[in-house]
Amino acid sequence: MEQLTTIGLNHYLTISAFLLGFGLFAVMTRKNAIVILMGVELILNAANINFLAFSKYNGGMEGVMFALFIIVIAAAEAAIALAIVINIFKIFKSVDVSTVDTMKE
Amino acid sequence: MHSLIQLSIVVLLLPLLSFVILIFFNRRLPRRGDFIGLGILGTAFGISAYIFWSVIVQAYDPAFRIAWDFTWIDLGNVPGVGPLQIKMGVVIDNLTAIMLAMVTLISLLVHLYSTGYMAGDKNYGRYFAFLGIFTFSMLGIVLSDNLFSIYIFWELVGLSSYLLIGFFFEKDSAADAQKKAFLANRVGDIGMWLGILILYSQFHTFSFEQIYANLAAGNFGLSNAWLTAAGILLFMGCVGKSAQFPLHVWLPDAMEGPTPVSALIHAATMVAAGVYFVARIFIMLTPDALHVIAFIGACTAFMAATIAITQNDIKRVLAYSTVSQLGYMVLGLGVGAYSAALFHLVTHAFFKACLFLGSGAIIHAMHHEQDMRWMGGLRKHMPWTFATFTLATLALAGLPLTSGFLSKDAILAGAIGFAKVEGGGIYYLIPVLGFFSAMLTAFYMGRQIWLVFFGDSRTHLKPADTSHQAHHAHDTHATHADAHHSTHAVHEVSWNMRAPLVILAALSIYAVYSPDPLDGAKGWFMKMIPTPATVVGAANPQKGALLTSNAPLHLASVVPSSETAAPALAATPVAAEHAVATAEHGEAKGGHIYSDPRQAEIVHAGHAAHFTAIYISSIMVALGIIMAFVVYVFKIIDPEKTARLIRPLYLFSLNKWYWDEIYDATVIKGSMALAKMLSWFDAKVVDGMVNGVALLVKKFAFLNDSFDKHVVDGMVNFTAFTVNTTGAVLRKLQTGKVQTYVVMLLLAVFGYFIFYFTRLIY
Amino acid sequence: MLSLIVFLPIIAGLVILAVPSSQKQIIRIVSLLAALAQGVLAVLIWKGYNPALPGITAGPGGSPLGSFQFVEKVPWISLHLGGFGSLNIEYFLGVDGISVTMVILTALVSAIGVLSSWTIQKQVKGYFILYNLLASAMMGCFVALDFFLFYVFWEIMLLPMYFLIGIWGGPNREYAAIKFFLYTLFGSVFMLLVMIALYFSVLDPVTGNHTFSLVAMATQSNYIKDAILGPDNVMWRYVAFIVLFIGFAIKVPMFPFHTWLPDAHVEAPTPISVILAGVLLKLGTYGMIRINFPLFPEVFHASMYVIGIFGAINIIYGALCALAQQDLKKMVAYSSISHMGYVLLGLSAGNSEGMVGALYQMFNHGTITAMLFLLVGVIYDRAHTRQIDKFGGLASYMPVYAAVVTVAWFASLGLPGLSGFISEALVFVGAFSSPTTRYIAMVSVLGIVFGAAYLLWSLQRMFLGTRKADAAYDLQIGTDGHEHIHFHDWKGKIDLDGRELAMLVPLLLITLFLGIYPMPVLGMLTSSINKLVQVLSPVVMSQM
Amino acid sequence: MSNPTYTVIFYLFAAITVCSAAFVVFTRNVIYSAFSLLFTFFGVAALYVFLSADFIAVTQVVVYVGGILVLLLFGVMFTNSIMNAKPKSDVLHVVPGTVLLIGIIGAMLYTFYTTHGWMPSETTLQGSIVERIGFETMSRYVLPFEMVSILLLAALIGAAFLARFDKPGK
Repeated sequence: MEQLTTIGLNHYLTISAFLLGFGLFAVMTRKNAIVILMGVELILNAANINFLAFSKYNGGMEGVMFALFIIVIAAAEAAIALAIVINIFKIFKSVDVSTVDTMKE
Repeated sequence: MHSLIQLSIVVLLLPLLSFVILIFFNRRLPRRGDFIGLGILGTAFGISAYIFWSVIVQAYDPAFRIAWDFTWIDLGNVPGVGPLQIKMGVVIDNLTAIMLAMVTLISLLVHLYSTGYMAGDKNYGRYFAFLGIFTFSMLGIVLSDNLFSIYIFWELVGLSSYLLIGFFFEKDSAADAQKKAFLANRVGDIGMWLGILILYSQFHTFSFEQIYANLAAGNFGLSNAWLTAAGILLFMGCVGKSAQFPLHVWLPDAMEGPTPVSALIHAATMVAAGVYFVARIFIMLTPDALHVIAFIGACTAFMAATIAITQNDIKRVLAYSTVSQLGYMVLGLGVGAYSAALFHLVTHAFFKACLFLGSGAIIHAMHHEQDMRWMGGLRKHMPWTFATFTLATLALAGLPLTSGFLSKDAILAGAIGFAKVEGGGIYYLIPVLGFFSAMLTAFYMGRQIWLVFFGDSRTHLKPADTSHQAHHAHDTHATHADAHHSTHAVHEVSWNMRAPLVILAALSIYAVYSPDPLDGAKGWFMKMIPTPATVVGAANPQKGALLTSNAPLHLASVVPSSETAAPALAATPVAAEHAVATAEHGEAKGGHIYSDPRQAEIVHAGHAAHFTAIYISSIMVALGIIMAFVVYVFKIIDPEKTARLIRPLYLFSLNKWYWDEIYDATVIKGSMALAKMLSWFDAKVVDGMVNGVALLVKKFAFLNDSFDKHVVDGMVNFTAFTVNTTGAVLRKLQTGKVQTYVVMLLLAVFGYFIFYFTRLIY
Repeated sequence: MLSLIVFLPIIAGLVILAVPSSQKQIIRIVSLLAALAQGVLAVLIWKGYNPALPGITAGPGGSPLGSFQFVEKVPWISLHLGGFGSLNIEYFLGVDGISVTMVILTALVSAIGVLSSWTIQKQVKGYFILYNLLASAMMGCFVALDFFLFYVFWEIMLLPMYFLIGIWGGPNREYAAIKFFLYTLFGSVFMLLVMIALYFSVLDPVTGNHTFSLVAMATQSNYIKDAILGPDNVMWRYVAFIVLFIGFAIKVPMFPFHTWLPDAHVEAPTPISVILAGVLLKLGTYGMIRINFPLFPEVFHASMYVIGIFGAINIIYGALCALAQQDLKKMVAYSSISHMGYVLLGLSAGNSEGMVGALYQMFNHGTITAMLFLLVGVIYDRAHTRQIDKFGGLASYMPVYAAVVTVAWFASLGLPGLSGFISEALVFVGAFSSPTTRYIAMVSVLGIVFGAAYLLWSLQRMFLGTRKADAAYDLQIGTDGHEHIHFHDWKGKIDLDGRELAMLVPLLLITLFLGIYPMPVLGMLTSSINKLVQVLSPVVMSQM
Repeated sequence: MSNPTYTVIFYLFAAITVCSAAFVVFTRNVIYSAFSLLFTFFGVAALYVFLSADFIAVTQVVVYVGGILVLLLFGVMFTNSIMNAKPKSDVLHVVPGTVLLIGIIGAMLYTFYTTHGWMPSETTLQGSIVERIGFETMSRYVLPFEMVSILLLAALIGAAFLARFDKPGK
């Protein structure tokens, strides 16, 4: 019970593990490119939680700074990814990634 | 630097300046710049005359010699030799001074003459440029103080001769002749070059002075045979340039060049360069080498004379007579009549130049007819030419009161003396051939004078079709085509062509050279150019000792023939020592002192034979002239019939002893065949070998290939098959969908998790 | 400085890479600028060169400084190979008298070559990139003092040459290119073996490591006594010398390894012929002087006789083959063989005169033969044939061309006043002064006559006389009433045009100037050659 | 830290985060997903506050909610017309996906709860860290900071370039 009531590192890690798992699941199973992107965002958030949690319980600033940069990069990534998605849509008339398999040839 | 040296360098460079100006700018100058060439040569002659005057006339010193040199190539501190430099330099001595004046004078006259003769030619300016470079090269030979620069100018003379012979290069015969001249000269030059190399390899210097000093000191490291070989090889340069047997063949063909060029180059100066060169190296020639030279000279004199009697082309007769006279000079040097040979060189230069220029005037007047058979009767039309031509002819034939008599007689006297000293026998062949040639000379020159100037004009007798005479030389001008043979009247040439004739003819009179019309040795020339002492005696102890044994006897009886009492050439310590020793002997007062006993003997014997020579040669010359009269004036003997009678001999002479044919069949055909063979060898055998190796490698490669195909490749194919099958299965996995790959990736990650934890647990 | 002069053309090549291939003029101008800059650098090197320093071997203390000049030495490749010890390759450049003349020659011929390449129309970009690569490699060969570096440049050179002949050549170009390539590769494979053997036999006196430095190799005391090429291993030293010599002899090219040369020349485009004859052939003899002789002086001394005989064969054989040729370019190619024979003969003399003559002959042959090939190119451009018999009487119609040809031809046959004479004369002086090669020199002088024969004969057939019936050109009466010459499809100037004169006149002036006053080149050579002769002399060797 | 209120609030936000994330993943409707993602981001932001990273939390809200989410919504609307009858998205690899989902989460949780080496140290971050972030950004992390700014610029241009409309006729 002590473990449940006293919020510690493992709690945050657990949440982040769930977010990561859901993110991966989205990336793996969804055909819609936008949902895949959302999954990626989830993964990134999971990583951020981890960074901040470790930072908190180690007393250093490194995790905080990393989290900050990750957010920035995530924003850039989202912009680029959406641009790509729009291009895919323009070319294939769909955001269904399973139709984007020209790499096979 | 001595002021005379400076002047001589100016004289040397002036014609070069003329060449440079004219070759580049002749088309932009008025009169194509001929006045530049003429003016420059005039200046050069003026300076040369001053040098001549101050060296010979004003203050004659038998040992006069000033030299100046500069480092041309510095090879640094050469291991085993020490500091080594190749120097270039200029030397002036008595002989140089005379030669300088002679060359520039004749060149000046030829320039003047050419302004008339070459007028209207399309390459008029270039002609004068070529004359300039020729004069430069010739002066270079004259002034050089070392073998290397002589060789350089020697080749340059060859080049200018090449350019001038081929001046009418559009004619195939001219192009052939120029090539032949250059190649024949080159053959001689490689001999000369080897001679130079022999000397250089021993002394590491090219300078005459140092070579002679070393030779006199006995520093020659090789055997005497090498020294003799060096002498003969150096003489080969002369054989080429002075057209001696067996390389004489180029000179008659060289008559393809413009006639004034023939006068300048192929009669007066360039061909004399060979003789001048032999004179320069005279003191290092061993007796054996001198014997070779004497025989070659005699052979040349005789052979050329026999050919000259049957030639019909006016210039060819003169060409062969030149070869013959050059033979005399070489003969003179060979027998040790040094002064006489050089004397003949000078006198011959003037009268032969006169003859060539005269023949040029005749050809010019006859509108480029060169065949004497179609001339005749020109005496009345061309009085100036006739007079000067005849005077020069008399000098050539060696009639008394002419310069030619003085010099030729001195040579023949020397030849008799030589034969006596050497002990007779085969050596008498040399004077005999000399006298016989003198007779032939008189005969063919008499023939020429008669055919050209006397009798009636035979222009109309010329066959209309002249194609069968294509091998005969004809000067061609741009105006040639519109000059029709017989319609134009023959006329005397203009003043600028006449003046040189007169000057040259005047220089053929005995009085210029000697007060005594019968003895050249009393003249200034032979007194001032005495025989120098040899330097090989010291290097040649056996022979020297042999001669020294009876030397005092002859030394004592050397005839005093000059007022000057000084050693001829005291350049070398040994020679000077000899000279002092002989001077102490006391009996040679007032005369030349010959440190070399052999030379002394020959000179002495030559003097003794002086009158013998005069008698014999006068008789021979008279015989020759009488024969010419008998045949051509009185027509007692019909030349045609005689020719038919001795047809083989006649043809032998007419075809120049078949030398051209012999060379063509052996040397030229041989070289070409060898070249063709080697070329074939190169393409088929050497290259064939290469290609054969390539083929072999190729064959081996094919063999390898079949092994490869069936064994190695079989294995490879099996592997490929396996891979192919596996691939066909596995490629199903490649869907092109990124998500599939993500799934697989994560499966792998998960698998690793499992693996890791299993490891951890167990 | 040296790095700059070596890599300048490569930089130009990179610049060209960025230029679109349609901009032909820009490509050409970039190449020309690089070549001119290289020339300027060569002049600077010439100005800054101190002729007193000898080179050849190391200076005081085993360092190249004080002996070589413009030295650049940095470690390049340093590999630890476990049991084999370590591999130390240096980027080591420097010049002495021998190389500095060649550097100048290379810069000169490269620039002339660029000008001559102006008429190349096919794939200009590729051509000039390869050309610049070639120029860099040639220059690198002459300044490399590390054997490995030398080998690298040597091999780099092959590749562009192969393509330049194989793509831009004549009708039979593939055959010629592959022949050239295989022949030279054959030689360099042996070179590689000897190089490695040398590496394991030599210690750098300064560092104590094995080294590829040619400077260290040139001092016999740096050899390990019992190593494969150490002084005790006489047989292997002979083998190494012979193998290395063959490698270089192929490049010279020496009889019987010469057959690639006429083919390559006939097929190669004019500028490549110029480079080939002007610079590449010199690499063979340069390699002998730089590597073969000073590394194995005692073997050289024992084989002087043989080298001399091969030199004589080259001289006479080449000249006679030239005499029989119908193709003008082939004739010039064989004349190259003949002239390179003089170099071999001079080297075989083993004395200063001969070696200075040989080096000077290398320089002069570079300039003169470049001129000859350019002149052949001029007439080939116009008439599209090189058959000597297809011409005749050209002197009347192309006077400037005829004059230049005459001077060039005479320079080639060794006329005094032109540079070829001095080098040939020095070669003969040297060869004759050495008792070993005296008789060989006596035979070789025949080459002078044969040389004159083929050159004058070709001159006569092409330029003198009148037009032949089956000539490669027609005669027309021009507007001024004179006869003019007309080539079938040649639109340009009949006589030499400005570009051709710009190529030929500098070479002519150099030939003339160096024929009258040779010291500017000889002065740079003498101290190095004297040092080399000292290194090679048996006296020094016996003190070893 | 056993403040019950604190604990309860933590669990509340943790639940919001995890549940909304699950909803994002499992709903078929893309628009629902997007809106659900909003809650996830808020939840995560709240968790950041718990982790004493208030500045990051604000950034999270501003960037993710204000930026990325809007962007995603635009993407959704742009590619799926609202009028479109089928705004749902299909799925694939459901079975391996589910297996892996459970597997990976399980493996991670297993790891977390069996590992003891990374238990918290004595010192923890306390109070506001805004000032420290500012200080760190301008000193130790100035180079990454600048690089990130350049990256952003590049991404901006790149995105604009990629997403631009081609002019008709080209």
